[in-house]
Amino acid sequence: MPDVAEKMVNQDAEEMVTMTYVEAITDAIRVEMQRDESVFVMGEDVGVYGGIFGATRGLYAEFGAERVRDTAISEAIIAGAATGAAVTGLRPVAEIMFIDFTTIAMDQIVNQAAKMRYMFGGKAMVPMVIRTPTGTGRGAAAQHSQSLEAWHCHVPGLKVVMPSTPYDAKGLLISAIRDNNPVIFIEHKILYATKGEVPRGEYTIPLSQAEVKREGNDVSIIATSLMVQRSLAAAELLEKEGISAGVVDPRTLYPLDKETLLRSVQKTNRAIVVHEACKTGGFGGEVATLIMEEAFDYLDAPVMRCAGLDVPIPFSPPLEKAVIPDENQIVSVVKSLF
Amino acid sequence: MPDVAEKMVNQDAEEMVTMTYVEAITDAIRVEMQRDESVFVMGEDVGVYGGIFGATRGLYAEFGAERVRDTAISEAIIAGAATGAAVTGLRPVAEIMFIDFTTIAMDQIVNQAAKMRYMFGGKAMVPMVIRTPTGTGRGAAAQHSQSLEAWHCHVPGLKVVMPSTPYDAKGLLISAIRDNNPVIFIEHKILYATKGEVPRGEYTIPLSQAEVKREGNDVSIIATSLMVQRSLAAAELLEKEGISAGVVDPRTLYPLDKETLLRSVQKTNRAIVVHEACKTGGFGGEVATLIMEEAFDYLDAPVMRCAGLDVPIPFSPPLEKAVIPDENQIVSVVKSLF
Amino acid sequence: MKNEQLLDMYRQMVKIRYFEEKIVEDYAKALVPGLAHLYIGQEAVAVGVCSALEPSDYITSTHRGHGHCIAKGGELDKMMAELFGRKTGYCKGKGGSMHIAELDLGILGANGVVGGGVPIAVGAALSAQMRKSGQVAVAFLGDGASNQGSFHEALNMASTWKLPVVFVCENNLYGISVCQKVHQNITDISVRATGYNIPGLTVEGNDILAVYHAAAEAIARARNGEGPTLLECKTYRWRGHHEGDPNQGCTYREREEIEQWKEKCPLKNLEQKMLKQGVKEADIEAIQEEIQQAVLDAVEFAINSPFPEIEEAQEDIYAS
Amino acid sequence: MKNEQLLDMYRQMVKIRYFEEKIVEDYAKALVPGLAHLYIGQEAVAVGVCSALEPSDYITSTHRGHGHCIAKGGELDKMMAELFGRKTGYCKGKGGSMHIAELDLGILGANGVVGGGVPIAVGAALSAQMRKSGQVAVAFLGDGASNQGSFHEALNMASTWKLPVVFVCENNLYGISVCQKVHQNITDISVRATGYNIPGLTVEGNDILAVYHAAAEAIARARNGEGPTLLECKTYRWRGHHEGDPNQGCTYREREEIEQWKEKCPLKNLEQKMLKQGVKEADIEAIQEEIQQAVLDAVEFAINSPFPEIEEAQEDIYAS
Ligand SMILES: Cc1ncc(C[n+]2csc(CCOP(=O)(O)OP(=O)(O)O)c2C)c(N)n1
Ligand SMILES: Cc1ncc(C[n+]2csc(CCOP(=O)(O)OP(=O)(O)O)c2C)c(N)n1
Ligand SMILES: [Mg+2]
Ligand SMILES: [Mg+2]
Repeated sequence: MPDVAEKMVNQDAEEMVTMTYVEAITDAIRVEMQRDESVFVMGEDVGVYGGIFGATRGLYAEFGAERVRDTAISEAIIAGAATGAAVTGLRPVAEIMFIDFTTIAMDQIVNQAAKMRYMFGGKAMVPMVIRTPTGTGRGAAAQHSQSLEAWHCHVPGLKVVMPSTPYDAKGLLISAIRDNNPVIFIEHKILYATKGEVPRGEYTIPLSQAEVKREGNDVSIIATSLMVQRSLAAAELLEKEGISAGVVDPRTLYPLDKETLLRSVQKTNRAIVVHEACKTGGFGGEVATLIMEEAFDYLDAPVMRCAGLDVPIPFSPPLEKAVIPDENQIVSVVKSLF
Repeated sequence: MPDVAEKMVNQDAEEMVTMTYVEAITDAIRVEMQRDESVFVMGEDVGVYGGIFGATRGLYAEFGAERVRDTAISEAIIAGAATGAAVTGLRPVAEIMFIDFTTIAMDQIVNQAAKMRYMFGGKAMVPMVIRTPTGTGRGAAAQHSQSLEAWHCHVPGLKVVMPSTPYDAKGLLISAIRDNNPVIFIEHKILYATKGEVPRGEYTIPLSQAEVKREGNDVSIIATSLMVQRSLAAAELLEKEGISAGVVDPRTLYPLDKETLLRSVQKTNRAIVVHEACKTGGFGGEVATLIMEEAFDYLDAPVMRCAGLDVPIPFSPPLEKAVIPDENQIVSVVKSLF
Repeated sequence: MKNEQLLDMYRQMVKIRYFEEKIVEDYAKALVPGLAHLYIGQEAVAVGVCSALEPSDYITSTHRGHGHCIAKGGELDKMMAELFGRKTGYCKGKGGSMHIAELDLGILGANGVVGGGVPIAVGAALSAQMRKSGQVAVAFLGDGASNQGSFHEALNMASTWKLPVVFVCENNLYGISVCQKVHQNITDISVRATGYNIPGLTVEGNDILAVYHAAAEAIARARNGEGPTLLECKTYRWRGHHEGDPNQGCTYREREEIEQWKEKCPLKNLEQKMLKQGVKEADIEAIQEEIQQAVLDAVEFAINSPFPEIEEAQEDIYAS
Repeated sequence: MKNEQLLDMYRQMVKIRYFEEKIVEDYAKALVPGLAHLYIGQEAVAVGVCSALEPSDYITSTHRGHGHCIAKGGELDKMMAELFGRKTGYCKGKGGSMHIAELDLGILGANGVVGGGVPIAVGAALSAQMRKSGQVAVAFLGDGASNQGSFHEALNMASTWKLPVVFVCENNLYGISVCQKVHQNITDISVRATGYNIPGLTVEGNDILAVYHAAAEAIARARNGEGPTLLECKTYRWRGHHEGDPNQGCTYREREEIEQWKEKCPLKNLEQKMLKQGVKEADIEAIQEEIQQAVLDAVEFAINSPFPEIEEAQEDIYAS
């Protein structure tokens, strides 16, 4: 846990409470809706139902149907209306129920929201957040389990955030809501139930700031989302074998905090990148290349990737489990560097 | 030009004719429509108009409205209907007028067409081609000039082809049409008018086979689409400065022919990747990382990227020109390796 | 309609009902991984429509697809095995509940994307038209799906090209928790046909004969080259949106409403009609017993089937 | 309507007409890079609608957006400079013809994506409703755009939430080369309103008063909280789809058809009405001369403006 006091903007926030990752998300939205009446929520089943994963639970009761808006199943207009609302003074926090369905909204996200400011010569502000769950682990098969963050990280004008802990989720989401740009906020289904200490009230974690989740001297494991947790577990295993592994979580994938990543690699001289998305075309290639481009002379071994297999996500549980990295795979990729 | 005779499947094909890249594309479609009546064309303005860039010119007159189908402006159903037609026995060649508008069709391309075979346990075949123009150079601004191939290269089940010459365009498109999988066939607007020698009649170039466009000893330039031509020009300039640069064109970006790329790098010990798409999250990171992972010990310098700036494409011609690589930029990235 | 035919339709409905009731149990026992969206209460739609189709005709289905697949000829064993994630399932365990498909039966897939199957049905209809095969395609979709852009584009293309496709909208009044009046400002979804100049009609979706006759007419029109129809069937799902939705969805709807719809049970409705027409009660009971056993056998089959081998995860991505 | 008001509307139409005619010339001289989709022939729609709007109201426009932007108050100098790719243009040269925007005038952007602006107008209307600002949003779109999924989703949301938005569909009978009956099986696009239970009406789009009155009514309804309207205006584009489309699009349409529509010139139409109502010919001519000069001045301004500096390519991506 980083130095909390440093980031406080509010006295309330000094008190820590235990909450789940999904509760932390709800809490972030609540805090911002209380603070700023231009913030509102829209999406499928975000109202009475509280969101399919419970991320907006209680908000409808507290803020009413006007500010917690159930939409039709129409992902393109969710993103498009959010864009229109954002550019005219509101701060929508839209939910797309699974990241797989951002495919339906890509025109509005990529061609409209992300580019509006630039195309208009710097005149527009598009302060909106699209929250969306990612990843495998629920037996939801090929159309409900993808990890598509690499696409969003290839779109100038967007910001892409992927928190790995309840603490980060809340602090980053508050920052995302306050940010004046479109932010894709990617939550992991399996992390929703994980618990952690989270400050009560407001606090922010700056976007585009990576965090060293664990110090290490021999190798840097750069990991995102659920893979941060698995990498920490792998680091424990490696420790037993005498390898001191650091774990770095970019938290914001785009624009990326290169410095923190490079600093770690310059210390350890070895790195791997771990993500759940298919290896080919994933975020790992970007990070590995950046490290090569900017720290080649520090490298004692190639930067390797430990990532999802290049397959659609299979339904059957043993297959689903097999196609994404676990602790042991991370350990073995790390060992291959030595 | 590779050994043509080797690839001939038809006597006709031995005769070479000069044609433009766009004519080569039309010719490939024509050849396949004549050969196989399950092949048909659909898209916006592909009929009487012959396609906004002329790629289907003459086909309507030859094959009629039944097999050269003008659609409404509805990219999602273009891709979706192509998918449904493909899985039930036809071979659609669909046009999406600009790659920017594949954003509207991503659900059908990514969640349906690409995954159908896998989700159905290997039962379906989805033989379809989506042809789509890419890139800058026409002053068409941020929503008509993107290079989005990296997205498609992150989707198992798709194949992604990007030809750089008329010869390749025709041979690869015939292969794409005969392939039993969904293929995204990405054509460059600026290449359309370029000319080259192309065999008359049928011939195929296998998918997933890279080609060395120029041999070189000191550095491998791995480039795609329009950037192949610019890299060849850069190689000429480098030659004058005593650097022997090879140019390798993957042609099919996904699944990628790693071997040819690696063979080149193992010979030259230095490589750069050149593409027009934004650098961050682009295809270059994938290739650079692959080389590092599999040929680290051969590398005398980091694999560097020379790519589009991380910006939406600006309208004003001087800016548009400035945001993507030209010969001189390629030369200077190459020189930075020495 | 002849007794025989009624009993056939009844058998299909019972198959769906019992299959789904078994899933309720097995899901609770954690035998069925992932999501299971059950079709209980809507059986008359799938069976009414599919009874009017030829075996070679196509359907595209939805996330709530078990009923459609069974009605189009899906075998309980392979369905159950698929739901259990086993190698013997329709998709070798790779698809699961939301992706059951069998091209030989014309089942072009259940679909995890709301509205995702509709364009595919249009493409299949285009293919049938171009191949002059005489086949018809049916796209099943929900009230929620009728708000997707894909629905609009599909109807427009089908109408413009006079494609042999029938859009069957099962209006069960909710898309997950969102009731119809919150997601659209119309009552009869069939009015949307007007925007494409095609016939649109609404029928009582729990009355299998009403569904059958309307579907048969629309299918005949499609087969005759007269183009598409939008057929809305008013119905209701008895269970929650998916197993795991607390209290059968009573966080967002009244228990009373559910009870009222249970009164309109599509199976009971047909039973009564059959009895009136002189079908023997014993014949009805025989079917029930037969299917009860078939479902147990299916579970047996599924449970005794192996999971796929890990290596299979990397197969079936590309056709050669 | 008073003479003054008619002359004001006329002035706006002339502005558009002369501006566009100048682009024809300048495009041919390669002074205008990229794509230019001209609005000649459709002026009565933009001006009729925008004359019924308040300055603080919003519009979203299309690829064929010059007319809408001028009608909503866009200045010729900055428009021309933008088309020429100059730093002094509305978007500093970064947007060009298809992305002209000026938030202070309520212009939320021309749009390069067919159907792309419609959801944005709905979002702006939602924002107006939530902020209780009393603003109305107008989404301009073409007949071709009415087949996009985004159109359907936009109408559905606007209707369900009773948003203050008017969808103005300019039916000019073609989407590029594809004529209406090839892209949709309806004649009056306004029938699509039925699917959302909102008012839909069709007016003669070359008669500015017809457009104005219909728009004013729809806008008033929107402002009163009575929800959206779909207003179809039948019109025609005189030029090719874009400058560069050979022979003004005579590869896919008859020259005769174009000539017939030129007879229905929206400017002539208003001139005749004004003369009948006693407006002096001299007043009309004065406007023509005034605008002729203004357009020349705009070209002068544009041509004398610098291109942006290369470094600017990397600015304006993110707001801080
Ligand atoms: C594109 C998309 N958006 C959201 C979802 C999540 N989802 C699954 S089913 C469902 C409701 C569908 O409602 P309806 O079409 O009425 O079908 P029903 O469940 O009532 O049978 C939703 C929102 C999805 N699967 N796909
Ligand atoms: C999503 C998308 N598809 C295709 C295009 C290419 N395109 C530009 S304008 C146009 C025709 C639009 O027709 P319509 O909406 O009737 O407007 P009009 O040009 O007649 O004013 C097309 C197909 C585009 N810009 N965006
Ligand atoms: Mg429903
Ligand atoms: Mg038009």
